[in-house]
Amino acid sequence: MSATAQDASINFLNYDKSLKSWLFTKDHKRIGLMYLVAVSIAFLAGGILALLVRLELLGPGETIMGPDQYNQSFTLHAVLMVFAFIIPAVPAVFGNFVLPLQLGAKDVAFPKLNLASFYIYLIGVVIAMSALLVGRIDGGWTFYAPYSERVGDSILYVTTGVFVMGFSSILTGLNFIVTVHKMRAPGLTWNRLPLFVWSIYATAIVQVLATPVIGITMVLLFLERFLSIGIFDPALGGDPVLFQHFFWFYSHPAVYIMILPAFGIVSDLIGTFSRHRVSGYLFVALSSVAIAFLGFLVWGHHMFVSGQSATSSIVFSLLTYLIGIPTGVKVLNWVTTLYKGSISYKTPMLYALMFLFTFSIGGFTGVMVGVLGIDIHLHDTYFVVAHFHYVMMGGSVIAGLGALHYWWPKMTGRMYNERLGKIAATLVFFGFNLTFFPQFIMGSRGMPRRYYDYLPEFQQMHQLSTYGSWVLGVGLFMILGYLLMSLKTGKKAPSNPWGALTLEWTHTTPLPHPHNFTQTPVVVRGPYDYHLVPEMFENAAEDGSVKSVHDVSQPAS
Amino acid sequence: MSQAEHHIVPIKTLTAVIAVLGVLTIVTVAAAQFDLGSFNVPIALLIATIKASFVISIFMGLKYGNKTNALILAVGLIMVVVFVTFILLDTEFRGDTSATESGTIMQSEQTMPAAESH
Amino acid sequence: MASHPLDGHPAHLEHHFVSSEQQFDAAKMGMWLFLITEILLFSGMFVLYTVYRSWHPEVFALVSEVLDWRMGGFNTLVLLASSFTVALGIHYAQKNDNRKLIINLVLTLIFALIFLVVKYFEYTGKFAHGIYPGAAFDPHGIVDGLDYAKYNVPYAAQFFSIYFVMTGIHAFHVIVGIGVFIWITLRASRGEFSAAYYTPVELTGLYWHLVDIIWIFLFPLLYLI
Amino acid sequence: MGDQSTGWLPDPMSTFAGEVDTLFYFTLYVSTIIFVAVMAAMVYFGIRYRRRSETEVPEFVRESRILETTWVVVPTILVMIVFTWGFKVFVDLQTAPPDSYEITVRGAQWFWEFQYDTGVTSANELYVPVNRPIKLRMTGSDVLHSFFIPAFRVKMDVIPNRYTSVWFEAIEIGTYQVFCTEYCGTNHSAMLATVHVVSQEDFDAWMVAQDQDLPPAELGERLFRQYTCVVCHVDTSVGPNLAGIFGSERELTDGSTVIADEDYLLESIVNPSAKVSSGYGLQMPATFGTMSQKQLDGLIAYIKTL
Repeated sequence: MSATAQDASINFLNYDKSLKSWLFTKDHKRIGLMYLVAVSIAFLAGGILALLVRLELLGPGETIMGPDQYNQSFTLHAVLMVFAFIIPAVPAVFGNFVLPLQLGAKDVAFPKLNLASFYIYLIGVVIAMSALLVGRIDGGWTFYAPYSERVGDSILYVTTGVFVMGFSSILTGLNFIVTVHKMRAPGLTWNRLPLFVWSIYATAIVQVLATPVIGITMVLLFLERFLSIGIFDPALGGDPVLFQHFFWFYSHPAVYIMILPAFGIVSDLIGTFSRHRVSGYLFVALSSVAIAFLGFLVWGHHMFVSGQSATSSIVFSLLTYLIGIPTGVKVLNWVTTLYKGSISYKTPMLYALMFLFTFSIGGFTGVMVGVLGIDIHLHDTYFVVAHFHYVMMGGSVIAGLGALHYWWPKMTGRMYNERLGKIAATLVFFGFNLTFFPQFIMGSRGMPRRYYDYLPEFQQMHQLSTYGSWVLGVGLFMILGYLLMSLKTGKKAPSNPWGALTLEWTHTTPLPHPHNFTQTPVVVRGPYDYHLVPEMFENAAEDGSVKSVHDVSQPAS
Repeated sequence: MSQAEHHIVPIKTLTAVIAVLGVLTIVTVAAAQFDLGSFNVPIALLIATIKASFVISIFMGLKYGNKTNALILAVGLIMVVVFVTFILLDTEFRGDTSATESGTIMQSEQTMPAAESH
Repeated sequence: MASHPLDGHPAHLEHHFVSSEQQFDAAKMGMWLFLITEILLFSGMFVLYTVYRSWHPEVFALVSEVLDWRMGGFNTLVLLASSFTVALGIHYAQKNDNRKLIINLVLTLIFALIFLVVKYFEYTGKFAHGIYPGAAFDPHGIVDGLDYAKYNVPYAAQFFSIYFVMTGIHAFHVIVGIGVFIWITLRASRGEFSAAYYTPVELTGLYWHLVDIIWIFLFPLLYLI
Repeated sequence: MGDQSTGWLPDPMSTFAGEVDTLFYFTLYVSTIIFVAVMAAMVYFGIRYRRRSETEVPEFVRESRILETTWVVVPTILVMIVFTWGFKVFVDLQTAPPDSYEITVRGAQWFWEFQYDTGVTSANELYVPVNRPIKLRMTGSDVLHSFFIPAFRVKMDVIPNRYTSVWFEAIEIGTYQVFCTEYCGTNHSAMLATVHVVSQEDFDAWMVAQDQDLPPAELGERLFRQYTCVVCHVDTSVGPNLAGIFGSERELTDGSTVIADEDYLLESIVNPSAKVSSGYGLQMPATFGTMSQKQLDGLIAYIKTL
């Protein structure tokens, strides 16, 4: 190593342990970790609400709460999970932590903006949640006019909060796009980018292009509530369907903000744990960007029974299939990556394979609800609830858990207990499917969503679903437990525990301070070209960890 | 490379552009004094677009700068077109099947007070 | 290892960039991305305008005559002039002429303020005759021989809602622009900018031109047709 | 109820429900076959190519063009079939036959009101003749609702200030469930109605019976049930329990008291926000003001008997 007088024991976690050094840090790694804490709290709160909602639905009529509490609980669950958890989760946590590392950059392009967007996010969450002190918020996360305009002044706080969180999302996306364009290490050409980078890049495009529209929508809703401007409210001559167009112009692409990063994670995990080049690399990479754009053309498939014209329903339905094909082909590419690979079943890989199962179900049922004739029957039933939980939870959250287990050693410098990890993954898998699969069945039998009470014929399915939520809850709490425990008792992580080839694994764990790389790395091959570096694995340890590329041989510059 | 190598737009060009913009503003006001029927809107929009392109290419320097920024702008504008077009696909075609009726109840009551009697 | 202040990096260059050029390009690209978010934000209102206009063309044609094209036209010229002075300012910054940079920045500020003053008189003139956005819309009184009561037709309120929201959010952008220009002018007066580093002036200029472009479209759509 | 089923979908009870179901099952089964095949491949590869030694590095596998083309082309053909089919079903669902019998529907928080061509109205009980196309012309009076009959596979949002519609032709006599599927507030899940599909003769007889004069209290009892007053005022405590309310002294939210006489009851039905009982929020919508004087008299007469 060159002129570096860097002390190996000084790393980004311990160079300054004061609270102030964390709160004012411009280091993307520390910001990533702060996001991790924040979104985990949001996930915990949203998750507890979900358990309460499921508990209430154990039997028809009042079980633990009345209709108003129930309506507020599911609304709060949705607002927290969508805006405060899943949209910032993967891009802001793993995007922040991993993206500059995988690019071989010292930081994101605008570190100050990065810190600012973290605080803007926090402020947004606080504003949105202060609605609870003012009055009720119900009606779901979609805020459909005119109901949302009649609920009360609390809508002021929720819309402002969502507007502010949207601003944070825009700044993060903007930062990442510029980072990918301008901060790549020498030799890291576009076709050598890890697929996680490609997917975060595609996500960032959606964040920048879609989020401003939810901003103006929230402003208009706000003005409508306080100045009665009569744009959306039919009582004043407005058109409520127009609100739905505005809302879904953002919120459908937002679904891709949630799922695209998951595609990147799964690509990286499957590549790493099968030591194989991801099949159809170029297709998987470019289709992420294509999906990001196509995602803007299909929002009307949420509105087949909204009273929009049949012409637009037909166009939106047709375009919906355009986006289904590349998504399906990605799944096939991941499965063929396994072919003739060397597959290791570490916890992150279990989540990747679980993702293929649950996300495929979410995808296929997505095709079903995209079919015009069928969607008329399925719209706003539990079938749709089950579908988007299979995509959001079965897709994004499961992939996010995979990412958390995968990068945990790099983030904290500690290994978690592998056995507990596998047990928890199994619980999550069975709990998840038990919770949501019965919802497909009751939905297709006609059980509407957002129902506090239900007919006795649906009780059996609701009970199964509630039991499933308990198993899922146990699995998730177990993960929280052993990850926190690993911080104290976990064994020290080697620098490359999984034998991965991307740049974040080329250095010590935890990463050094002040710079990510003691030397600017020079990239000479693709992110999954295992067959080009067999020497790296000659002395692999029993647990699969290898000396990092960096330690073995310094790439020629 | 230092920033001194950035393209410096000559004052002559800047002055010419502001003169053109001023003239076009007068033209658009003048055109609006005549009723051109269905051409009113397209002409106003055409002149506004020409004005905007001058500002973007010269004042904002997109003509001289990096192509990526032009691409970013183009993508943004395409999204605006998508937004407008797809919403018009709904709002202009309501009533295309019997499941939706075009127009509001308020409107039909104003224009045809007798319409409710059927 | 790239330890920064030692190897001749200029003061304005942040540690994680390799060169001034990389930093300038990154900042400019970031600004363009921000500008398209602004365009999409305004596009929501243009969509509303398009939809409501296509539903009620005769109402829009009738009530738009309430807006005074002389005031709107004057403001258009004022904003165009301010765009011109910003472009001149950058020209002089690139030529290391700090004094002329400051003069042009101050001129821009003055134009921006004139724009707001005109806007203020427009708004108060409308409010005086009950022309408010939305439910409070109640036109009355006689101006220049026109009886405003005749504008009290259905969906006229929607036109003025759209008018006030569009011009209001635009005016908000002008106010933000004035704030930023004051800050930039102060920095310029401390001699912080030169041909080697004028990124903040460039970025503010880009923002200001966009505010101008939005108005270039608002003016004919609201006042003229 | 006729809409019981042990399969995925309720039994099809309208002319086009069978068509929707065929499409649903086609999509479901094709999806299942592909899903199972992909998962089987995943499991097989997962076992066959599990890592045997930490030092092994697999060889590079060249991608197969034929395979890649196949899995783009085949799904594209499949989804185009499904799209075209769904499009056809959709147009059928959207286009009511011109000779349909038209009924006007009003959705309000939280009941459905049906008005027939004879001027007869009913709430939460829709009577329709079997084997005859019915077109429901729908509008709302407050917020969005959505009218959903699972057994007929029809659903459409109900929007204030606009008309939307659904049509269906029931093929079997029976009673079927109606749900509101667009969130509309506290009692969204209680905004249910029943479709009674009866023979043409029974339908005509029912229509005649509606015009007969009932004693006020009996009419009131029926309305009390139909307009779901019972949900808030008897079953749950969303509103004050009305048993014995007549003649009692009520404390209001502003601290004053009032005797619950006929005028007070009438005012509270027509304009619920005027005098709200203390301890209750203003949950009751002002949608009952459209009732006729006869109906209101009936309701008050019934409340007096509680």
